[in-house]
Amino acid sequence: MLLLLAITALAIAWLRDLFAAVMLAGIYGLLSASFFVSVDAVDVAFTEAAVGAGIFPLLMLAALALVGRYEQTAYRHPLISLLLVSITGATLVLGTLDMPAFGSPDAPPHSHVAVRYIEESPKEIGIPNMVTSVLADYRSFDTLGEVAVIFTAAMGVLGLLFTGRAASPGSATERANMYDHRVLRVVSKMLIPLILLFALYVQFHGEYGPGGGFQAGVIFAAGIILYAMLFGFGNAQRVVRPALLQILAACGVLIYGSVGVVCLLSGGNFLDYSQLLPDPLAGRHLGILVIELGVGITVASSMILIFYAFASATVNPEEVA
Amino acid sequence: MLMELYNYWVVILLMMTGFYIVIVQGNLIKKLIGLNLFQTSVFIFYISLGKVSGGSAPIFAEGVSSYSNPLPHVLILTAIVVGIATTALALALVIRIRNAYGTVEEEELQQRDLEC
Amino acid sequence: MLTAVVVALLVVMVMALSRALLGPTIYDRILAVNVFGTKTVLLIAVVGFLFGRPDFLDIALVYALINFISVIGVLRYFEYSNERHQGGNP
Amino acid sequence: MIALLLEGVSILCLGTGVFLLVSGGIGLLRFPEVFSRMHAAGVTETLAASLILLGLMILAGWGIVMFKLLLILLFILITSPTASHALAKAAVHGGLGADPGRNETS
Repeated sequence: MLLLLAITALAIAWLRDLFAAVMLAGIYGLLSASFFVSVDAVDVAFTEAAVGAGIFPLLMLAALALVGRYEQTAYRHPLISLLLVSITGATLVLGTLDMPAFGSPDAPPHSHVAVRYIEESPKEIGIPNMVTSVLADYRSFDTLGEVAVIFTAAMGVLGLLFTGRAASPGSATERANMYDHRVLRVVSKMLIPLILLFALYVQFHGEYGPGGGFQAGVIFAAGIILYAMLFGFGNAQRVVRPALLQILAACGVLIYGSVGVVCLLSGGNFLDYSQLLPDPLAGRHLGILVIELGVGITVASSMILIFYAFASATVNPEEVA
Repeated sequence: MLMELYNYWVVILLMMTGFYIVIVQGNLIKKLIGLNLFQTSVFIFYISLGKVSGGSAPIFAEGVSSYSNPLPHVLILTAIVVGIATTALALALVIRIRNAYGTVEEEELQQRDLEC
Repeated sequence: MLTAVVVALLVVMVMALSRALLGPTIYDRILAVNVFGTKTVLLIAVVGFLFGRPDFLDIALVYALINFISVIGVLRYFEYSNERHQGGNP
Repeated sequence: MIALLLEGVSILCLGTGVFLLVSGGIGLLRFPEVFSRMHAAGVTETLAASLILLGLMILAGWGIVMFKLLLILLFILITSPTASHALAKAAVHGGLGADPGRNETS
């Protein structure tokens, strides 16, 4: 599995056609997610499935459509770089000689805080998925930071690219749709509600199985993006308005933060959910549910906004400059 | 010995490939792909650290006594989504550069800067 | 038996990967990615059974969806760029 | 008795699925041009995936797992032919004619 990953990576370095490199990057995402499953990281595999194999190639392609497909210049100083890279690599390999063997149960990472997470969290938080309890409760302040970063990045992309004008029905992207996609459209009409429903399932099932706000947000966004690709971004923007999305993206962060403030007001620490309800365990449940909802809303609307921004730059390239 | 550290070595190979792409290639998009490879290799490294042999996925279940370490999973899960958001930002910057300079090759960009 | 299935899947994944590397035309590469995606769905489903934790199936489900979306996305990109190069005449 | 029979059926399904899978893979690798490769991969893929999932379903028995497998099966049955169709159509429009005597285009 890992060997395949290595081959793919080398091939990406080798190829000059950027489009092929992007396709291989998609395969690379699929492979690394399979690897994550085989070493028990189900939640991570879930995220990598949606992001590495789905969103990342789409974003890259959207950029390629604007920038052009082939590299032009020759490699600069390939030999010196190769030497530098080999030296760094050799140093790192020397470093691994002191590392604990792969999978050994008494390695340092497993002996500090992780033991407590594994042994106590099913009792303390009352939910079976330890990843969710660490993400949304023990390390919730950290997660708030991550959500803020995603929000900021989406706003940055909007500031750089978004022209605010929806594609008018006569523009290039819309015309491409006349190209008779009946089969695709009918099938997608069946699939899109299922995708959105599945995203909601992932959102609210995250406490019991793999899933949670991050994954659900990305899947939801993928559903909307599929609609936009087949029915035109102009139509999609009439259904899901960019202005609404901007408000929603901010609201997600706001929900997350205000849960923390409510906890403060009711006498606990910031994001200490046990204060939310008289029964601490039920309070923790409620807190996790609400902040996961906040995360989901922010991630979904940020991703859709980013795609709208790229699409609007594709439709009216001259307005961006 | 070989099998025990094999994972880490592949991670280093991936990381160095990404690094090489970032150094050698002049095309900004290709550089971003290389950066992404580098990033993924770090993800794989963390997840490899979290594996416990004989352990199962860290979702509490009846009859399972040993779990893999959930902490790296949490860190990487958020890192993946943040990574794609920042990649999007970088791509947006590349597109703006393309609109301003008409190229995304680093050498040509430097020439344009010198001409000004 | 399940181990045999996993091995066969890995072999086919290698084949698809080499097709993606060789693939003279773009469509070969897209096809290889598509095949690769389906194989990954199957692989994850089977591995879930092999580890005795069939709740992994959610991931396989996501894959089946995302794979479709990315193939469609790639094809749309192609139509768009073809159209632009040929002066908007499909 | 019934359990044994079910196991036999499941192994049969998995075995046929694996055979189809590998033959599709070989076809993908060995056939001379895009459309025949598409044919090899697209046709075997659907049946092989259905058979393997069916085998797993029989292994799993009644319950949520079987339902999820059924859902995956349905998705693959819908999306895989659609993706193949879209791909073939794009290839035809993209200038690769579908005539059978055509040689490799690079």
